[in-house]
Amino acid sequence: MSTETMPLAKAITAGLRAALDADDTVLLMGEDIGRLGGVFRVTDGLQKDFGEHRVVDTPLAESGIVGTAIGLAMRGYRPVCEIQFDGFVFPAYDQITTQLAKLHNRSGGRIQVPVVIRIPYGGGIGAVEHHSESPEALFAHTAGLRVVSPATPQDAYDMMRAAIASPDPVIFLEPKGRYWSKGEVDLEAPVPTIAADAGTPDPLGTARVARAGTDVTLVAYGPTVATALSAAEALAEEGTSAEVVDLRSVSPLDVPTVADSVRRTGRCVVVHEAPSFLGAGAELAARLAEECFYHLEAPVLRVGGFHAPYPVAKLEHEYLPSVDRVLDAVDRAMSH
Amino acid sequence: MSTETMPLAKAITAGLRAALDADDTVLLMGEDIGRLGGVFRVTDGLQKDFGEHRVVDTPLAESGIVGTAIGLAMRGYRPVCEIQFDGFVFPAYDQITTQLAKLHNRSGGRIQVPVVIRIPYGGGIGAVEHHSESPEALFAHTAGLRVVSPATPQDAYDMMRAAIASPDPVIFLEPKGRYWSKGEVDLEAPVPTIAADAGTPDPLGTARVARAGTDVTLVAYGPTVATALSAAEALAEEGTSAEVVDLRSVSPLDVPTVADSVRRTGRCVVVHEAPSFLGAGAELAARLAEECFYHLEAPVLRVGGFHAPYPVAKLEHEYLPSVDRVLDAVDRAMSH
Amino acid sequence: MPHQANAGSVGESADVTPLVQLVTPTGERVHEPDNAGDRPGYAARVAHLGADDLRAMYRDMVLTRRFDDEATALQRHGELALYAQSTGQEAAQVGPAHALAPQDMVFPSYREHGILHVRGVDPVDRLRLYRGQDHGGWDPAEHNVSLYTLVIGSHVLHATGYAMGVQRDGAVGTGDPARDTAVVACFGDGATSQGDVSEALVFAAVNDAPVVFWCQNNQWAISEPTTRQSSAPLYRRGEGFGVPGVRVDGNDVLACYAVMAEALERAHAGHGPTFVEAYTYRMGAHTTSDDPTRYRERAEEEYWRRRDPIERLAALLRAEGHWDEQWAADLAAEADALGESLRAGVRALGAPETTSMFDHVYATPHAQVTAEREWFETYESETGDAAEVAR
Amino acid sequence: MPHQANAGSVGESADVTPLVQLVTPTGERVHEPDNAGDRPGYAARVAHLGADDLRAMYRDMVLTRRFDDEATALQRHGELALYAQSTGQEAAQVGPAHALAPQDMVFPSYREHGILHVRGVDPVDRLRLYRGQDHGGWDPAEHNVSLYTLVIGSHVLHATGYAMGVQRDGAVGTGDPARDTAVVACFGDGATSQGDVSEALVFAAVNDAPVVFWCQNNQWAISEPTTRQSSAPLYRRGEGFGVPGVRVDGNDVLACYAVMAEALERAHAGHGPTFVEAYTYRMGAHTTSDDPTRYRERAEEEYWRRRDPIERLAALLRAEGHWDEQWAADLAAEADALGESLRAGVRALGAPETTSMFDHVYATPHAQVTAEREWFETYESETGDAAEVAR
Ligand SMILES: Cc1ncc(C[n+]2csc(CCOP(=O)(O)OP(=O)(O)O)c2C)c(N)n1
Ligand SMILES: Cc1ncc(C[n+]2csc(CCOP(=O)(O)OP(=O)(O)O)c2C)c(N)n1
Ligand SMILES: [Mg+2]
Ligand SMILES: [Mg+2]
Repeated sequence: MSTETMPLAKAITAGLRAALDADDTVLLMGEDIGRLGGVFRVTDGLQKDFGEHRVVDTPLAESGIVGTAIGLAMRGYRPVCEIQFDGFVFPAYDQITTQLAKLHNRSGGRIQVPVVIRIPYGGGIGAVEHHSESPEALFAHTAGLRVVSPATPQDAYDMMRAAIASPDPVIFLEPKGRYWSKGEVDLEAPVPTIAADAGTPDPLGTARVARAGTDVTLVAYGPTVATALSAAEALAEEGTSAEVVDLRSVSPLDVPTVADSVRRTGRCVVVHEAPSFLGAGAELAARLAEECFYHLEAPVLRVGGFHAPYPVAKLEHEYLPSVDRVLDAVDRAMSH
Repeated sequence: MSTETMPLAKAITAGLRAALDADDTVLLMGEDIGRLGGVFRVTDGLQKDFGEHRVVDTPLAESGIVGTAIGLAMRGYRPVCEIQFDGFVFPAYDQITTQLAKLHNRSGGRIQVPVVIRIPYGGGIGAVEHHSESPEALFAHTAGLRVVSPATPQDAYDMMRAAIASPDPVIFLEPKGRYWSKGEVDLEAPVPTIAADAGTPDPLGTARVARAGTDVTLVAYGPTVATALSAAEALAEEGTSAEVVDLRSVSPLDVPTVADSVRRTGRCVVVHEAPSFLGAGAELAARLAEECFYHLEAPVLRVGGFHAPYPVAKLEHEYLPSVDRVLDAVDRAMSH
Repeated sequence: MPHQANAGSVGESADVTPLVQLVTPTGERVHEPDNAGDRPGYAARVAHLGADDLRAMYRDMVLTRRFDDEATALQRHGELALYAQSTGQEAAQVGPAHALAPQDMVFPSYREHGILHVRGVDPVDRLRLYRGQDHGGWDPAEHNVSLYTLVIGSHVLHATGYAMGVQRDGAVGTGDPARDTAVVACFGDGATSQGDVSEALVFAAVNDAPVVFWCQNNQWAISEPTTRQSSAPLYRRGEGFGVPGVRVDGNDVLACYAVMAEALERAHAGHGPTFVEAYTYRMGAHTTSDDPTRYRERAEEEYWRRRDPIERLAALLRAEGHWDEQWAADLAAEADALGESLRAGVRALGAPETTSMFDHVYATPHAQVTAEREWFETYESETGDAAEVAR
Repeated sequence: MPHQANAGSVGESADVTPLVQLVTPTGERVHEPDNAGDRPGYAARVAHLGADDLRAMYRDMVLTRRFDDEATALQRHGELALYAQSTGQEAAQVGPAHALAPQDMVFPSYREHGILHVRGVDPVDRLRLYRGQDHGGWDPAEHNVSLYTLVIGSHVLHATGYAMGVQRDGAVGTGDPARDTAVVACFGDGATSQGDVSEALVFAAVNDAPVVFWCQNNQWAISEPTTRQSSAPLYRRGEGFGVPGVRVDGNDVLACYAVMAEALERAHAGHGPTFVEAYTYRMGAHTTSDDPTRYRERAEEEYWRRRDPIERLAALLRAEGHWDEQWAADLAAEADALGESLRAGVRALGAPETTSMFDHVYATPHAQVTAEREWFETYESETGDAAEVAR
């Protein structure tokens, strides 16, 4: 096992490169992904190495990007589309919701549309409007899409390759605020496959216990996993043992893994940047109440964004779930 | 008080007519709403009476409809847009999500965009793909939009006039499967205004107890209110007293009214046609757990659509929440 | 209708409506001059079509019309939920379909029954969607025809992307007629307003994608006349994107064949996309749910009834001595047989399995679907056939 | 750059790139022949502009450039989160802005600092968004300038809808210069690919809406050259929708003034929309976050630096004897003063109230916002200034 230390963004680059290397039908499309290497440089160097026909600078039209990617997929290609920022995915929303998500079903399984939509998402980078949003719930509610977000460089590498290998479309949310946080990556790791059973090493469909604990379960994914881990650290100092579950996937949700943890801890706080109102935390709260009704010592609490447009950069740290807000929620859960 | 019996669709027509009469800045726009009167005839006769400049047949482009409506609103008009069917709103999703929902906030309150988006929604009419969907969660998650659905002709009439009078954009979901169910309408009723407090007669922001009961709370809105009422009827025969709450609004959710009911009944089943996964029922379940943790005898259960594309017409009654599925959920709640 | 060759040239003023026509409404041939360039003119492109070819086209148009009539009747009898007729547009569908190579891929909207017929898609399969039985109905790979697309305009981008895939496969410009592949996107006049269609023109043009934008201007988008969609003639829509355009008489099957043949030639050779406006008329209602008396004049319908594309081809066959009464009688019998087998086939389609709504939501296991399917199966087995439960 | 009058006429072949130009890069006047029609030619439209007018334009261009430089410096010093320069595009912004009537409404993108300057939007307010202080920054009604729009193309539909409102107000075609109102939608070459921009052309054309589509082709959309967006010259984009187009030398402030004046005249008179491609160059980076050395050649930048629009107007002023050293010195001092007040003003902007993120989410009470705001206020008061908490 040869591991390398690299930032999460570069692990994604490595995943893309590995997929381009392994399979000629893989191609990347998006705005400014060629010579520029993308505004976050995630595709840096790939056009030079794989050519303009496999790393394609597209016209400035997100519906066109996803719509033509669907057509390419119908012809046998595996397009990976980059949406430049979260807030710019909505022009493609119709193609994603009514076409990409449904074509496999519409065709009675005859058509597969293995399209990956990469979206640098989430806040904390001091950006202007539309550059910091977390739209996962808006995709996960629609059947036919997988919606995932990695929290570590290794998962970023593994999940990107798994997403590209997946016959189903994948909304791949890249926690841009964590692009530069580093971790070990085993570049020789096999491409994970999607499995029918929980408990298998399938990062597109199963959660991961990121830290074991006994008193409260913190559930997070993507950018908030680090927040939850920091909170767990702080809680440990106060003598509270928090288990941290990294969901990795919002659709499907690995409820068994979370429920298993909550049955042991009796308390749960879900942390995501997206607004709490109708967010993934709501679904998890509803499911956990169903699955662990008699184990819950307190209601599942949510720490998320507010029901307001993502605020100006000067206020984003008030809006985002902070370690302190997680601790506050844990306090409330513990004192129930 | 002069009431008339009319189907829900005609109550909407009456609401549109009243608003066009009362305010010259009101205008209707959409595909086929003029001479044809809309595919459901909801705008029947209105172009004849108010002219082509106030009842506008638009080009076939939903983003264009909503985008130009925003511009008209910025110029002082109050456009009411018709989207022909639920499944065709998605080309306008970007304009709704990034523009309509956010302009008031973006401008620091200087711009108002009083646009109403009428969407005949929901299933049960034996239609082909894209003609039976329930996209409310996809709008309610976004701050800046009000998302409502009337269940009775009187509410349809009142809520339509209130929506047009509202300075905020409103996604107005018309339960097309109930278009032809009749009820009394008081055409002289005053236009309701949006209020800060629960308990006021504000149908855009408050729920309505449609039937009083003591053993279990059934929560519904739009097309499923009738389903819930039928279920309550059947339960009464079995000796179970169900309270039915008609939410009317999905954003905001009138949690106090529902919580008040659940504190009395201890059990709750939420019924909507939209997929349960990340649907409005999830939010309600999460909130009720927070608000009524010690009153709940059973988890809040959900009866909704499945995590699958809306099926072919021949199967839609398997997919839709039926009275039987509601009864089944009540059974499970009661036996907890 | 004036004939004018070289219809798409940029030099024409917007007020003229040049129209490629090879057969007049009364069945006379139009012998246009050859194009100025080095490519053959439109008349030359149909010169090789003999009596059998013309009769084959006629047959396909008649069978398409019969399919329409039968499907409409099936809807009236409650066997279909809905149906969208192609009546009046048979020339604009059968003509281009005859020009296609087998490997060419077609992306229809929901009204291209003539194209689906010529491509060989099973008639019963073509009605599964309209019956509320299936969201699709056939295997796109079998006849190189994609599925109906109901969200207006979406599939025009798919066609363009597919064509970009064709380019990457090296299946254009090889000169091998069995290999060079074109893609056809079918859509209506109303669809031209959708952003997706314009974006498809952008992507097709900058990529020189081998796609033909086949726009049937049947003059109505449900109740809205084309003047509500565009103030310029539609064949010009592509020019400002870099996609040349041509307007063809959509009720003239030979002209449609010729114009499509030219567009395919360009595509196959790797010279890029073409936008064709086939100027025709929707003789029937938008769908079986529609009532056109609310929005259009009977006189207009009458005018076009006299320009029926099937009668025009019959007139040509007669004028050129290709009409044969025995053949005509055989064709009528064949149409009857089609009607009968269609009726029987549609009626024989049972209802799908209830659990099939969980099929193919994903190609791989998905916990939410698995859990809900399991719940449903238990629920169904416990409550009996849930389909019987009234709402 | 060859001058060619009547640039937008349909008769031109796509290969020629006709360009309205009234001043050559070296500062000589171009006296184009009058248009063939009954409307005045472009040169005639600037004939009334005297020395003071030209100097006013020059002043606005210089102050816009200075604003750019100062804002860029502020970003480098951490006072702004981001900034998008207009450097190189001053003529394409100041020229059209000078042609506007006060009641005309402008919908900018995020780079129209020259237009905002001429319209009188406060310089500090123009940087609130870039500071991360405000999503907007000024009152659109005050100077008839809408807010920046960051989602490419969206506002082009808003402008079109606004123009449809102007029509309904009866504020076109009255002949009253204080009443007739036009709307200007500003966007870039990249934006032309967005479906929304095409849909705006559809809506504007079928409604004869009084809107001018002012497309600044600065030849780059971040790292992508215009050839990735269109294979036809952009000024032709509107033709197939029924919107006439014209290409103007975007570095020639007089030509931009004249072309805008003509388009406004059409709009004011109720004759409908015009599409203008102002052919110019983005001399700087896309934004302060961008690094153009990764994707374009220094030689290209050099070429355009020699075509600086400010120097062109300076050359004209000199050639025509309007240059005055005292005036030039005063202007330099004014620019310095602008820079100073901008620096001070931006630095003086405090951070917004933390609870302001809940303001104006709705104009009416909304239970979810109310509840969350209350929670936040309690939380903040209990934990002290949450802003200090590190993430
Ligand atoms: C995005 C979308 N909006 C609205 C509709 C409803 N609708 C179905 S067909 C139609 C008219 C289409 O007209 P046209 O493109 O001319 O095709 P035609 O039906 O005439 O063949 C409309 C508005 C739809 N299917 N999709
Ligand atoms: C819908 C959308 N997609 C992507 C972006 C990211 N983006 C910001 S500016 C830009 C390029 C715009 O180019 P152009 O329209 O030519 O305007 P310019 O910046 O050159 O003035 C892109 C891709 C965006 N803002 N909105
Ligand atoms: Mg049509
Ligand atoms: Mg540009």
